[in-house]
Amino acid sequence: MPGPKSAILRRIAPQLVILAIALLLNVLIFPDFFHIDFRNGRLFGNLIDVLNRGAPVALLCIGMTLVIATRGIDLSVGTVMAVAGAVAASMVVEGHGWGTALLAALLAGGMCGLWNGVLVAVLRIQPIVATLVLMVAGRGIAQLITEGRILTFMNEGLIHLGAGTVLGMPTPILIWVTLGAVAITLVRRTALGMLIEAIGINERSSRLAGINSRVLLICVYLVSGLCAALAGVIVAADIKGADANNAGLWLELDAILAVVIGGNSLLGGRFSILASLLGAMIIQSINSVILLSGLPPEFNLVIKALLILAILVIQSPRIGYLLYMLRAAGPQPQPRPGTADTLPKRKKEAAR
Amino acid sequence: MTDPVRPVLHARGISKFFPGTIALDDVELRLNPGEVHALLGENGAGKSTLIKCLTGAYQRDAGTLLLDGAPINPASTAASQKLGIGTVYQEVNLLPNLTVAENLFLGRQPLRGGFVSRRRMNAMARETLAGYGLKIDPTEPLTAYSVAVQQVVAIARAVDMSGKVLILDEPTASLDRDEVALLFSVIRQLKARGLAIVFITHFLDQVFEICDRATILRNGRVVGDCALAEVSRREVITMMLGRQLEARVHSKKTGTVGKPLVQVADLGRRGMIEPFSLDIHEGEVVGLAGLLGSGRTETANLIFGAVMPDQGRIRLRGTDITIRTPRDAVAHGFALCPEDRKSEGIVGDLSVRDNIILALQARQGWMRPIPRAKVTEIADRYVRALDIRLASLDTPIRLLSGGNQQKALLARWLATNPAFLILDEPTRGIDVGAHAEIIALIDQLRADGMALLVASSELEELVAYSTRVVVLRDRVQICELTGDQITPDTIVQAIADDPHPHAEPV
Amino acid sequence: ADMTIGFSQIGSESGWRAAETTVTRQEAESRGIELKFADAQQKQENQIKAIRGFIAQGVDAILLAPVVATGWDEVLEEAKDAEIPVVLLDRTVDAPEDLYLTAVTSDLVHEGRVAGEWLAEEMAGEDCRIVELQGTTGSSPAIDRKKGFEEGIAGQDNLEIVRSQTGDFTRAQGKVVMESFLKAEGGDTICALYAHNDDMAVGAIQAIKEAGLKPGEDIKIVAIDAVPDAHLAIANGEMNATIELTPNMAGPALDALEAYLANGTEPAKWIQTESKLYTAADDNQAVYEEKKNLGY
Amino acid sequence: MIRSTHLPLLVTLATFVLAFALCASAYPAMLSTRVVANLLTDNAFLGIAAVGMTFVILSGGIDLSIGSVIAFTGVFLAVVLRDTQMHPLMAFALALVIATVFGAIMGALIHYLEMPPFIVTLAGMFLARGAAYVLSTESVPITHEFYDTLQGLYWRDPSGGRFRLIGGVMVLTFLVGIVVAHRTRFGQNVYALGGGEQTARLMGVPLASTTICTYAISGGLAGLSGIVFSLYTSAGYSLATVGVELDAIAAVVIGGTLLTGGYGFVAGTFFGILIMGLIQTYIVFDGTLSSWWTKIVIGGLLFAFILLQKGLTWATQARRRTATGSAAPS
Ligand SMILES: Nc1ncnc2c1ncn2[C@@H]1O[C@H](COP(=O)(O)OP(=O)(O)OP(=O)(O)O)[C@@H](O)[C@H]1O
Ligand SMILES: Nc1ncnc2c1ncn2[C@@H]1O[C@H](COP(=O)(O)OP(=O)(O)OP(=O)(O)O)[C@@H](O)[C@H]1O
Ligand SMILES: [Mg+2]
Ligand SMILES: [Mg+2]
Repeated sequence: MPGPKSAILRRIAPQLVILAIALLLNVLIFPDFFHIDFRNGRLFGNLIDVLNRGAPVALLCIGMTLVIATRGIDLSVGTVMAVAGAVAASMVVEGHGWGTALLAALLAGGMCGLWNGVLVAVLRIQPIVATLVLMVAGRGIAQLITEGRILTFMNEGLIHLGAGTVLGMPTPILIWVTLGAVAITLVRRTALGMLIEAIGINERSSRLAGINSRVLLICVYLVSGLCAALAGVIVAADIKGADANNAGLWLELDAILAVVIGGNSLLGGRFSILASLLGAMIIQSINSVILLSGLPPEFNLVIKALLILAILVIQSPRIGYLLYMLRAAGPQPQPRPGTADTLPKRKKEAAR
Repeated sequence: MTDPVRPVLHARGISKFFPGTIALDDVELRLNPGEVHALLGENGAGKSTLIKCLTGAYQRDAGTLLLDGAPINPASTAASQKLGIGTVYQEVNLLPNLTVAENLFLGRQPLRGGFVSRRRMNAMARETLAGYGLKIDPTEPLTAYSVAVQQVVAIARAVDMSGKVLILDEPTASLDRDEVALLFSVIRQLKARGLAIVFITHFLDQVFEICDRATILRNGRVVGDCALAEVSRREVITMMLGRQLEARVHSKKTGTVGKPLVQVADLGRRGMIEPFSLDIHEGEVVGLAGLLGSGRTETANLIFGAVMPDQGRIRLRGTDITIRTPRDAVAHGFALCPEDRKSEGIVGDLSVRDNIILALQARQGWMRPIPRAKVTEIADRYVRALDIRLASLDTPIRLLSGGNQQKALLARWLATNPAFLILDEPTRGIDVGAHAEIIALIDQLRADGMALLVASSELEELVAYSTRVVVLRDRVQICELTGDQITPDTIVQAIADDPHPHAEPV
Repeated sequence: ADMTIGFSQIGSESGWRAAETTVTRQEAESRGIELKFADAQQKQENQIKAIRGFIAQGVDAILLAPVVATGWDEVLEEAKDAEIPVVLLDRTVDAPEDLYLTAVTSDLVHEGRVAGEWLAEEMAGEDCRIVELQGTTGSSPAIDRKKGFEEGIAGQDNLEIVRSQTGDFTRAQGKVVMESFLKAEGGDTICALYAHNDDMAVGAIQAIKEAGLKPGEDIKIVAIDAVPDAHLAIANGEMNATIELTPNMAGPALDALEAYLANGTEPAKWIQTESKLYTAADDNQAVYEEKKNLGY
Repeated sequence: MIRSTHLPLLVTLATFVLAFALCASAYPAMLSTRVVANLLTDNAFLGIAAVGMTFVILSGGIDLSIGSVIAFTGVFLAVVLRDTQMHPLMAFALALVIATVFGAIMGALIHYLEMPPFIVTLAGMFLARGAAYVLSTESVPITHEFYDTLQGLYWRDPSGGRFRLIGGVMVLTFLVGIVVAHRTRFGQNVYALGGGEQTARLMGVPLASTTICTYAISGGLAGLSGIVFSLYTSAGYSLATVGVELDAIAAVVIGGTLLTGGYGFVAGTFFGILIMGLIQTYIVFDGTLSSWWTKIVIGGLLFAFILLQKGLTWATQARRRTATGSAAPS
């Protein structure tokens, strides 16, 4: 039986390859891409930028991966970012410390997540619609807090979360890497991961097997809200101001995209947070290509769309199956335990 | 084999590989016109896979397919339907969101001026179903009816579409006697019309009753092709299993009936099941008998908390307990192996290992993960004990054959070491070998002091393991049989007092 | 109130826009006018719906801040039919002039030109590599301010725009894009930044600081809008110039309207607001104090 | 007897009537033909696109690209009419073909490569909008006498409301959509696909052609919607109709269609559109909401409608025999 280590490696191999290609594209456009130096007390270089700028999406996709694993989707994360940023900013502007502000922001994000969770798990509203409500209304709430302006602040502690460094390393990088590691450990060292997968694949069966699917569902949306809140605080801290109008705008789509590029199915079930995080970095590398290319901005979307399409086509299960068949071509394919996952999947059925 | 008649459908050298499995290996199947051909084999032998290869649901990896002597290559089920091959696949494969009539006529709706004529479609559906003794409203959604009704609709659809060949994959698994009899009379009519029929089932009685010839599969290979008049039951079983099936004398009801474990008083839910009371003792198997739709499944679901009762109470070992969700029930040591394994049992994309451990892990809570080594050990133990056929423990459970899925579900609940085990149709779709094993297992569990409640449509089976049988009719408990009263005849008698076996649904 | 006016606002996508809304409200209130406000969430179709709604309610006049120049003929005609005068705020439309009463706007191209001319003068013939932060791709301020700036620096061979990318009018994107400019071009080779609005410039200032350079000295910064934070930055020496886009479009608009409704005085078809240039020479701290409560 | 399957439709209808009555009691001016005419005209393009979206959602998919396709079509028409001598009708045909083919390609990717619709159409959304930018970032006005002729086609009722051609096109689209969904084999196949892809396949539904046609229809209707939008605004603008896909999804869902596919009605979407239009009209009539309260109120009303619908459905279902276990299909 293959060890868990090699299984993980096999799982994330496609993402690693794609990330390598995306970085290579960057190098082709800008040969100095990998150059990192120490400037002004901080690590300075394009690679650091990719890690740093990818932080919000990376944070979002931790929660989003879990939500998607339960067959849900959370469209409200971008808005929750705005709300959390606004809350944190208004707290420090009113003179509270950065710790209190951070807590308040997390509380706000948690409440948003809870609201989504209750709508989905208790009222049984379809996730996409349930979270659409907050996606629309939440930005209004954020603007209500900031009264529509960019609420600037000077609190060093809060700013440090977004624009500061620890030992030269930008804080956002440390935050998302740490949180990612914690999340991965939490779901894989406990039974949470499996239980979440179970309710994502077949909620009814899981409920009958004694899983508390309702609480678990609420929890994933809660986590998603918390992650979004943290991302919101980072984004606000980065520009020293809460921009309720634009913070996190359309970022939910990037987060979902990252999860999908991470090879996770939107139909729920098996998931990998690590792969999603790689997906986030892939997206950020693509953004970096666009910025470094120096092409006029009218081409941004076309380039992004084409690159994403290429990635998805490469990753499509059907292509994977074809490759598998090519490798296994021959009159008597050897039984290969554990590779059944490469089969084309049509999971829709399983969950009804 | 020099058959004088040319076979309607002739499959030669069919092979099908799945990653990790050789599902079919050089299989030959000859279907003569006007014959009912049984396809037999253990769970996982490859029966369903074979018919999927014949009808274009899977693409075969090798072999030729001749229809009336001409080679065919159906690329999809639609193509095979056009060629006159009608099929009922294992598990009901109809669409829950469409009405009965829409399901019946999907893809071949009566048209008027290019548009679907619903009026005519509904009228035709009513007429078709009446031929099967079903007086139901075809404009209702399919899900308004029980699995049995759905199965009949699926059969009616396939029959309607089969110009030359009709393939039935375990159509009788969820039917009761009357419906089976009806189905057989339909099959005989079709046979007289010269149709070739493939019939898959695990009920050997039915095989010998209706079939002319049989092809027997084992591990994806043909091990026998014979006229049923010329072989004995015993020989067929031996071919299927590759060994003799020890005739087990059911060491009936040894061990002692202990204290009452679960006492149900006036439990009921309006519109679903009338209030009922039931005591189940340790070391006792209570059988639930009744016609389809008599409320057995509802009874089980109510006790397990899968459906919230609106009245009544449950006592466990003399103390009142509240069960609002299956989770509460599991916490109290209850277990329920549900009837509909596809939508209520398996978690398709999880591995067999995870599926087996699921209930135990859910009871332990997420904080206390069961170590991987222990999980593997438990799963291994039950795979061996129940003889579950699989490529590896990491195989997603949806890739297992139907019978093996059922066994894995049984393993899930046995792993929780329940005090009270509810089994709803535990042997549905299970092969003869495993059937005997499961009955032996139920006996064993009872002798070890577990309390069991088993709902089953197979009376012989109920008689074999029940210490007491509760008979339901129209969602009301009508009587209880004990000791020597428990024979298939008395049960049938108790049920048969019902004047309207096919009552219209409310 | 004896007069009801409908105001179809684009949305609240920026601080400037919020300020415009605030000022309009204040102006209406001080004149005793009842203002029906409709936020269009950046969508033209919503603005059209709002105008039709105003017509159905029978308001006395309509203020419209059009999100885009085209596509108003039909609905303006309906307003004209219903004899409701329409005044355009901060942007004009491509419609026959008789369909609206007047337009109170600044000249976007002119703003860009002022910025370009300021930079040309500031550099005084020295070589300068300029990076540009554009507004949202496709929006008229982005297009016009780019055009104006290019006109402003036309004929100056020493000035060259080396990189131009969109920063979506936001602080966050301004910072991100500036970061990539600094890396792609090398911080010390960039001599000036032109941003289509102040928010992007403020974001870029932070990126420049993080790269260890001095904004305003190492890299000259000119932007448009003159929001309070820009004044603050100029006061701190981190920014060099900004061109004001006044949020008080409603004042002149309501003046014209009141005159028209009172005795039919036809106002000029275009009331241009001033595009004032602020540099370090002005008392930016004072302007900041004055502006900071306007809802920016 | 009321069919259980028609319940969501009736609930939506009831919700609309109730909501209209409430609005009219607050603002009597809303009870005019003018408002009705506005509802039809102003929501024409959204309604047309939502018909396509209904088909896609019924089949169990989703199409996020429609907003971008509408914008692209508009810019395409404007640029073609500006730069060439082509007659608008010819340009319309060309635009429809492009949009339909675009949808079909997405459908083919979804089917043959087994990629999730959400992501394929998301990429489609980027691509279409990107293509619009590449054609022109500036808003391009359309000045063609044929456009003036089309825009001049309206019926003016005495109170001043104008029932315009595009409103008629929307109503016609809905009627055709209803017939296609319920009276053709293709429509039935779409429902079947939404009910369960694997089962539908075993029952002989041609998955490939159904999937591709569904997305082609959605693309084509988005193209038609783009034409209507260009008539509505006499221009093509690459930044137009951002986020219209979400409005369309909301309308479809409010109209009682399940996002998981298989259950719902095209007619329901019509009332969904009207309800959304009503919300906006109400907000304009109110006129006191600030920008942020507008958003909060829209979200709140959306929630209220969903809840109302859920409640009505539950209440009616409770009286019927419930099947087993968990509440509603989610
Ligand atoms: N899609 C698949 N991928 C991988 N393995 C499969 C797949 N479908 C079936 N198998 C395997 O092929 C073998 C034959 O399965 P099949 O369903 O044909 O058995 P069966 O004879 O119909 O059994 P039963 O009586 O239980 O229905 C089994 O071992 C099963 O695990
Ligand atoms: N032959 C039939 N004709 C019409 N309706 C039926 C028929 N059989 C069942 N039903 C309906 O299906 C409902 C559910 O039956 P269900 O299958 O749960 O009962 P059951 O006693 O568990 O039978 P089984 O387990 O054998 O399917 C019944 O309440 C009844 O309304
Ligand atoms: Mg089978
Ligand atoms: Mg049952």
